[in-house]
Amino acid sequence: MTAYISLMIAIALIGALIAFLTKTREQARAVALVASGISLLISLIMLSRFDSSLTIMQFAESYNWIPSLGINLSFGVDGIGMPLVLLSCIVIPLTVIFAWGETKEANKFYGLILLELVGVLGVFTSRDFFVFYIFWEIVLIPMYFLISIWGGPRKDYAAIKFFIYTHVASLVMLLAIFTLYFNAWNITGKPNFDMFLLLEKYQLLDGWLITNVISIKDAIFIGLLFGFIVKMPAVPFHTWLPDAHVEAPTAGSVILAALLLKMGGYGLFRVILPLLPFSDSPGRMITLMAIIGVLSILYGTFLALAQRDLKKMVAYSSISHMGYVTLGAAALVPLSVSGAMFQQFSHGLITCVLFMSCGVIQHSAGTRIIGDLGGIAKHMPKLTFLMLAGFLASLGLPGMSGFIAELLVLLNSYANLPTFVILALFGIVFTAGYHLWAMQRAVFGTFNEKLGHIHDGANYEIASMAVLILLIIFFGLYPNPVLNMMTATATPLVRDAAGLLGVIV
Amino acid sequence: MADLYMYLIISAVIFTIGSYGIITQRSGIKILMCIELMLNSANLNLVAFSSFNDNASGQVFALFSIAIAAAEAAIGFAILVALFRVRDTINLDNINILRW
Amino acid sequence: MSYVLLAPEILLTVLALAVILIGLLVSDKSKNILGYISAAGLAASLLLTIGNRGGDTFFYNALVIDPLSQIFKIIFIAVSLLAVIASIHYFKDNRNQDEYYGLILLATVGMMVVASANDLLSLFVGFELASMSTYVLAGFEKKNPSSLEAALKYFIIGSLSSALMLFGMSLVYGVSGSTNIPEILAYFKTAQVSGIDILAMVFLVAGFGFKMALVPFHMWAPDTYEGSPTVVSSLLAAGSKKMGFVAAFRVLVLALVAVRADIQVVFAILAVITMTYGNVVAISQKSIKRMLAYSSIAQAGYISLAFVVMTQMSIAGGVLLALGHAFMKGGAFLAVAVVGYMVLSDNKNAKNTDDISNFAGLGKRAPITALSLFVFFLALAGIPPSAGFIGKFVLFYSVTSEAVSTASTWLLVIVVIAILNSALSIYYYARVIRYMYVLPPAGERIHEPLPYVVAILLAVIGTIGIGLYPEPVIKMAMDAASVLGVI
Amino acid sequence: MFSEPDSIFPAFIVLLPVIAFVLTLFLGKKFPHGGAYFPIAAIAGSFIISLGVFLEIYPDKIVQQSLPWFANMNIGILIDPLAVVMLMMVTFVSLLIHIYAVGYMSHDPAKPRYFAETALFTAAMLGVVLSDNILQFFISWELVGLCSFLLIGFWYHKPSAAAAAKKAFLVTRVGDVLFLAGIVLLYVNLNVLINKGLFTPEHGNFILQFKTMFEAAKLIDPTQLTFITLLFFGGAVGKSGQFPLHGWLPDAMEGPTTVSALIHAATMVTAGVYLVARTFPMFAATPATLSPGVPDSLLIVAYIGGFTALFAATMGLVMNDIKRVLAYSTVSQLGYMMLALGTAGAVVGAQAVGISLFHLISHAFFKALLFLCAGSVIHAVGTNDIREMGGLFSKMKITGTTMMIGALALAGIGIPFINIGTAGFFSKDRIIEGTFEYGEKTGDMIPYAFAIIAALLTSIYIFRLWFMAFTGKPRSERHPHESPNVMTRPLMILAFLALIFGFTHLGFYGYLEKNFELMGVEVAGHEGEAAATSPIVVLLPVLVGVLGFLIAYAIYYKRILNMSKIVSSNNPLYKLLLNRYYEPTIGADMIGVKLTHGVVAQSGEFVDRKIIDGLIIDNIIGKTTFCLGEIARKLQTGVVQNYASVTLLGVGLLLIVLKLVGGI
Repeated sequence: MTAYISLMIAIALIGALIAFLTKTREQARAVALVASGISLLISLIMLSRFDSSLTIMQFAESYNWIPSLGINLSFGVDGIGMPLVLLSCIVIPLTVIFAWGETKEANKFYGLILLELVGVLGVFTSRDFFVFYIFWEIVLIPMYFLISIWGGPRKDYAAIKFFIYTHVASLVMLLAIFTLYFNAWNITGKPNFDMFLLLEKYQLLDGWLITNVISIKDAIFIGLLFGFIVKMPAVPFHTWLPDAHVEAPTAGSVILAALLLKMGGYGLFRVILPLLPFSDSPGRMITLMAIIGVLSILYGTFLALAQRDLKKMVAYSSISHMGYVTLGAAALVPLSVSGAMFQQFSHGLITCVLFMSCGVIQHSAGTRIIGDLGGIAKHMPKLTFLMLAGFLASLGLPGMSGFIAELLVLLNSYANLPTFVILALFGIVFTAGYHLWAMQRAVFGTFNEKLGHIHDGANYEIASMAVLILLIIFFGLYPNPVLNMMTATATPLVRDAAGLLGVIV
Repeated sequence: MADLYMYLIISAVIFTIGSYGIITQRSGIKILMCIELMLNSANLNLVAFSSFNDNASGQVFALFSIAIAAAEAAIGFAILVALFRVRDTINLDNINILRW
Repeated sequence: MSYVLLAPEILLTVLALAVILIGLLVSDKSKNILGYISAAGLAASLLLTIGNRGGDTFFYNALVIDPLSQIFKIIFIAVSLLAVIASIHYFKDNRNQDEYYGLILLATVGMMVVASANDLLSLFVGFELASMSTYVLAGFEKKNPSSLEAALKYFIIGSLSSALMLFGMSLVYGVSGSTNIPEILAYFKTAQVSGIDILAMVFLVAGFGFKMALVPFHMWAPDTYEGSPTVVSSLLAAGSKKMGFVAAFRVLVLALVAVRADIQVVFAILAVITMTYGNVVAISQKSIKRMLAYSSIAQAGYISLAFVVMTQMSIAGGVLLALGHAFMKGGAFLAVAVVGYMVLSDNKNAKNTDDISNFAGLGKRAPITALSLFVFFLALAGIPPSAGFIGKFVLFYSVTSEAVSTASTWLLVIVVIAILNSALSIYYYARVIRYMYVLPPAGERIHEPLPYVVAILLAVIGTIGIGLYPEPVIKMAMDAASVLGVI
Repeated sequence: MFSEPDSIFPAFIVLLPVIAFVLTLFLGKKFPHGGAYFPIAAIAGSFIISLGVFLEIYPDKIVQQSLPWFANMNIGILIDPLAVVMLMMVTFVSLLIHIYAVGYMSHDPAKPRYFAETALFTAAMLGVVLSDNILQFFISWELVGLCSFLLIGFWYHKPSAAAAAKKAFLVTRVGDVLFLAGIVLLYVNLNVLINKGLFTPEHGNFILQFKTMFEAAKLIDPTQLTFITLLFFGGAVGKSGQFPLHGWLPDAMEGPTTVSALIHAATMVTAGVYLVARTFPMFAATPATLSPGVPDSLLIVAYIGGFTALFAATMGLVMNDIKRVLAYSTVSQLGYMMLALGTAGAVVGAQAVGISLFHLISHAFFKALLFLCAGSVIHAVGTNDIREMGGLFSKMKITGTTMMIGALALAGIGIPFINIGTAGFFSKDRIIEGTFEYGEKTGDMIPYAFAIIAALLTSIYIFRLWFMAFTGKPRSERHPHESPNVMTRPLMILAFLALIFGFTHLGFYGYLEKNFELMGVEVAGHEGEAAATSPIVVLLPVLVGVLGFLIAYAIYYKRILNMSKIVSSNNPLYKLLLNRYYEPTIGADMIGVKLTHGVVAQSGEFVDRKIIDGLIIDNIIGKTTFCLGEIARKLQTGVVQNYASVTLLGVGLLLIVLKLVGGI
C-alpha cells in the first residue's frame, strides 16, 4: 500500500507552512510552485497506476484516529475522486504561475493557496465522513482570507457572506451526518464513521422526524442535498457566489470556481446518489434535483446576460454550468452521470481561463465593466486569442471539453427527464448569446481611447492560460482518460439506484 | 408539624423582604443587609428542618453558612469602602460605567 | 483511604498560605518570585491530579475522587496555571502580589473542592471559597473604578445567588433529610415528586446558573469580565464558570433524579435563550473583553445542552466543551491582555485598552498573539480541528441522536437553533480577525512578554492538541459522564 | 490506394488543412503572403486525394472507416458518391478562392490570421462532408459556424462587423440547438429500440452512425421520426439561411469578399442542404399525413425552400450593396435546393438528392464566380454600392465577361430541347420541372408557382446588378483598373466551369441515384420515373429567364422608365423590401435586445439582487439580527439592582413555566 494520497496532502500542508514562514515573495512562490508541482507529479503517477476498470477505492489507506468514536483517517480514490484530485493538482500550480507577480503579503498569499489544495484534496479523497467534514470546513478559512485580504472594495461583506452562508450549509449537512452515524451505530452496535457503511445503513432507517410531515430519511436526504447544492451553488442558494467572485482576487476566484464548487458536485455523486433510491420519496427527490438543476442553468444564463461586470457574468455562467451537474446526476443514467462528472472536470478547467482573462483585463485596463472596455483586442492579441478560446469552450463549442460533458448530459438525461432537458436546451442559445455579447462589447469593436495605454498579459499569465486551453482541447478531443474511469464508477452506482426505481438506464 | 410550617413561612417572609430590599434599595450597605437577611432565612430553614428530621447536619450546615456569611459581609464592605474611596459614593444607581 | 489522592488540594492549600506568609517576610522587590513559586505549585498539582489513579471518598463522605472530579480539577488547575503564568508579567512589581497569588490558589482549591464535593455542605463551602477569592481578585486594581465596579456587581449578584442556592439546599435537605449527595440520590430514587423539590431545583439552578452565566442569571458577567483585570477575567470565564457546571452535574443530574424531566425543560429554555442572547449581543460589541464575555455566555448555552438530554454522550460532550472552552477562552483573554499591554506601552494613560480598534494590524504588531487569538476564535466558532469543534461535535451529535431516537421535534429545533447560533458567532469572531489581519497596523511591532507568550502557547497547544488527538480526553469525558449514572 | 478500409489518405483530406491551420497561425508571419502557401498546398493536396478517391470508387464503391471515440460514440469516415462530389467541389472551390485571396488580401496586415481561419474552415467543412455519424457531423458543423463567426468578424475593429459576426453565430446557433435536440431525440429513440431488443446495430456499428440511423428509421415511431427530421431541418434552416433564420446571411457580407464567396456562397451555407441530403432516407421515411404520398417532412422542406426562394429574391431586387444582392440570391438559390429535395423527393425518391446536389454544385461554381467578380469590382472601385459604379465594362473586360457568364448561369439561360446551356440551365430548370411533376402528382402547384416566379425575379435582379455596374456612364470619379492575374485566372476557370459543368448532368444524376443503395440502405418508396413533361414546362423556365433579362435591359440599360418614382422612400412596398421585411428590427432588436436582454434578464437580475439577496439575506436575516442585538444589549443597564431583579424575575418565570408544563 503506497500512501500516495496522504503523501500528497502532507506535502501540500508542509509547503503551506514553509510558505508562511518565508520572508521574500520569490521564496514564497518558489515554495508554492514546488509543493504544488510535486503534488501534480504524484497525482499523475496515481493516474498512470489507476485501474479504470475497477469500481472500488484505489490507493486506499487507513489509520486509527479516534477509536472511541470509530473515526479513522482513511483515504482512497475511485472514478469520482480521481479526476477531481487530478483537476486540483492541475489548477493549483497553474494558479500559482498565473499569480506569479503577486506582491502583497506574498508569503501568506501562496501559503493560503496551498492550504486550499490541502482542503480540496482531503475532501476528494476521504473515506471517513468525519474527516470529510473536517476538510470540507478547512477549505473555508483560506478562501475567507484570500477574499478579505486581497479582495476588492466590498470584500468584507463578500468574505463574511461566503463564510457564514456556506458554513450554515455544512452544519446542516453535519446534522444529517450525525443521524446517519447514529443509525449505523444503532445497527452495528459500535461507532464507525466509515462513509460507505453510513450510506449503506441508510436504507435500514425509518420513522418520522416530524410526524406525518417529513420522514427521517427524507430529512437526512434534504439536509445533505442542501449542504451540497449551496456549495455548487444552485439557485436559489447561490447569491453568495457572485459577491465572492466579484470581490475575490483572480487566484481566489479561480480556486473558488474551479475547485470549491466541485466539492458540491462531488458530494452529489459520492453521497446523494447512493442514498437516492432509498429515500422515502425518490421520485420527488429526483424531480427536486432536476428542477434545481434546470433552474440553475436557465437562471444563471439569464443573469449572466444581465451583468455589466465581466467577472460577475462569468460567475453566473458557473452557476448555469454547474446546473448540468445536478441535472445529469438526477437523470440516473450511467452516461448522464459520468457526463455530469466530466462536466465538473471540464468546467474546472474552462472557468479558470475565464476568470484569468477577467483578471488580466482588470489588471491591464483597470476595469471589468463591459461597457467601459471595448476594442482591447487591438492591444491584447494574446489575451484575446486565449479568452476567445475560453469563451467558446464555455459556450460549449465542439472540440472543447465542455461540449462533450454537456452533450453526454443532454443526450442521456432525456430518457428520464425529457421536459427538463428540453428546457435546458433553450439555455444553450442564450449561453452563446451572453458570451458573444460580452466578447463583442468588451474585446472587439473600436478601441475605447479612455482606457489609455494598456498592455497584453504578462508571459506567466498567458502561459498558464495557454496550458489550460490546450488541456481543454485535449480533453475535448480525447476525454477517455478521465471519462472512462468516471463511467466505470458511475455505471454500478446508477444501476443499483435506477434498478430500484425502475427508470430507464 | 405545624410549627415547622411556621418556621418555613417566617423564613419565606424574611427571604421575600430580603429580595425586595435588594431590588429597591440604592445604598450598597442596605443591599448587603438584605443579602444577609436572605442567607439567614435559609439558615432558619436549615435549623428548622434539622430539628424536624432530627439530625444535626442541618445545624452544622447553618453554622458553616453563618461563618461564611460573615466573611462574605466583610468582603462586601471592603469592596464598598474601596469603591467609596474612588467614587465618593455608594449609591449603586450611579455606579454604572460598565454597561451595554 | 489514601490521602495521596487529595495531594493536589493539600499542596495548593499549603502553597497558598505559604505564599501569603512569604509575602509578609520578603521585600516588595523580590515578590515577583511568588509568581514562579505558585506557577510551579500549580504545575506540580496538575501533574499529581493527572497522575492520580482510582477513586475514594474522604471526610465522612464529604469529598469524592472520581473521573468527574478529576477532569474538572484538571480544567481548574490548568486555567489557574495559565492565569498565574500570565500574571507573572501582568502584576510585575505590584506590591500586593502575595495576596493576589494566594487568592488565586485559594480560588483554585475552592473550585477543586466543588469538583469533588460529595455533600451539599462541602459543595457550598468550596463554592463560597472560590467565589469570595474571585470577588477580591475582580476588584484587585484598587485604584481602578471599573475594576471595583466589576467586583461590586460580581459580589452582589454572587452573594444573592449563593443565598438562593443556600435556600435551595435547605429545601433539599428538608425534603430528603440529608445533605449527603448519595443519600439524597437514594431518597429521590424512591420518593415521588412534590412542589418543594421543584422549588428547590429552581433555586439551585439559579445559584449554579449564576456561575455558569446562563441568561437570565448572567447579568453580572459582561460587566465583571470587562471591568476586572484581564487575567482575572480569564480565570473567571475559563475557570470559575465551570464550577457551576460541575456543581450542577453533581447535584442536579446526579442527586435530583426525581425531577429530571423538569430539569431538562428548564435547561432547554435556558440553553436556547442563553446561546441566542449571547451571540446576538456579542455582534454589536466594541470592547473585545465584553464580546468575549458574551461569547462565553453563548458557550455556556451550548454546554448546558448537556442537561437537556442527559445521556452519557451529551454529558461527555458538555465536559469536553467545558474543557475546550477553558483553553480557548482563557487563552483569548490572555491574548487580549497582551493587547492591553501593547496599547499601554504605546500610551501610558490609554482608556479601554481592549477596544476593537486596538486590534488593527495585530498580525503585524504581535504575530504570536494574533495567530493564537485567531486559533482561539476559530475554536470558539467550532471550526475543526480544534477543541471547540470536538466539544460541539459530540454535544450536538448527542442531542441530534436523542432527537432522532425519541422522534422529538423539540430537540431537533433546539439543535438547529444551536447550529444557527454557532454559524452566527462566526460573524463577530471574523470581525476581529479582519481587524487583526486585514487592516493596517496602528504602530510598531512590539516585543511580546515571555510569560504571556508561554501561557498563550500552552492554551494554543491545549486547543489544537485536543482537536488533533481527542481520543484520551474523549475517554476521560466518557468515564466522567458514566459517574453520573445516566443512561 | 486511396479507398482501402485501412488507407490513411481519406483522413488526410481533413488533416492537411488542419495542419495548414496550425502552421499558418503560428508561423504565418514569417512567410510571404502571410503563409498563404500552407493552406493552398494543403487544400490542393486534399483535392488531389479526393480526386484519387473518386477515381477509385467510381462508379459503385464507397469508403467506410470508423474508430471508437468516447463513451458510445465513434469517429469515422464515410465517402459515398454524395460525399465525394461534395469533397471535390469544396476542395476545388476553396483552392481557387485561396489563390484569389492571395491577391485580394494582399494589403491586409492580418493575412496569417485570415489564411489560418480559412484553412480551419475548409477543414471543418470537409469534416462535415466526411463524417460517418451524426455527432461528428454536428461537431464539424459547429466548427464551420465558428469559422464563419471568426471570418465575418475578421475586421473586428469595425463594430458592424463584430455585430454581424455575433448575429450570424447566434442565429445559426438557434438552428444548431434544434439540430442538437433532433440528435437527442434520435439517440433516445434508438436507445429505446435497442433496450426493447427491437433493433440491434450491426456488429461494429455505433449508435449514431448514419448507417445505423437509416436502418432504424423504419422502426422509430413515425411521429417521433417526423419530429427528429424536422429538428434536423431546423438546423439546416439555420445554416442555409432559409426563412425565418435567413437574416444573418446578408449581414455576413461584412467579412472580406473572398470569405463571402467561400463561406456564404459556395460551401458553408450548402451544409444545410447537405444535411438534408445526407439524412434523406429518414426524411423519406416520415409518414404522409398532410398530403397524400408526400412524407410530411419533405413537404415542409419543400414549402420552406420554395417560399425562401421567392422571398429572398424579392429583397434581392432592391438591394444596392452588390454583395447583399448576391447574398439574397444565395438564400434564394439555397431555397431552390431545399425545394428540390422536398418536391422531387416526393416524386422520384432518392434521385432528388442528385437533383439538389447538382444545383448545389453548379451554384457553387457560378456563385463563387459572381462573388469573386464582385470582389474584383470592389477591389477596383473601392465601394460596394452599385449606385456609385457604372461603365466599368470598358475598364474591366475580363471581370465583366466572366460576371455576365455567372449571371447567365444564375438565370439559367440556355437552349431547351437541344440541351445546350449554362450550368444553371440544367440544374435549376430540372428543379423547376421537378416541382411541376410534383404538382401533377399531388395537384399542388404552389411550389411550382414559387419556383417559376422566383426564377423571373432572379434573372431581373442579377441583370439589374450587371447593367448598373458595368454599363452606363461612371457615377463616381474613381479610376478602376482590371485586377491582377492572380485574381482573374480563378475567375476564368470558374466561368469555364459555369459554362460547361451542366453537361455532366446525366452522369451525375445516375451516379448519385445509387448513393444509398451503396450504403446498403433502400430509401422508402416514391420511385417511378419522371412523367414525360410537356414542352411548355421545359420552355417556361428559360422564357422567364430571358424575360427577366429583357426587363432589366429595358429598365437599367435603355432606361425606358424612370426608377426614381418607384425607388423612393414613400413607396411602402419599396420600403418594406429595402428594410428586409423589418426582419432585423423584429429579430435582433425586439427579440434579441429588448425582450431577452431588457425584460427577462433584467427582471432576473432584479429578483436576484433585490429580493433573494437584498430582501431575504441582507434585510430579513441580517438587519433583524443586528436590531435584536442592539435591543438586547440595552437590557444591560449597568445598574446592579436591575441585575438582581432580572435574576429573581428569572427564578419566578422558571417556576411559572414549570407550572405551565405541569411540573408542579
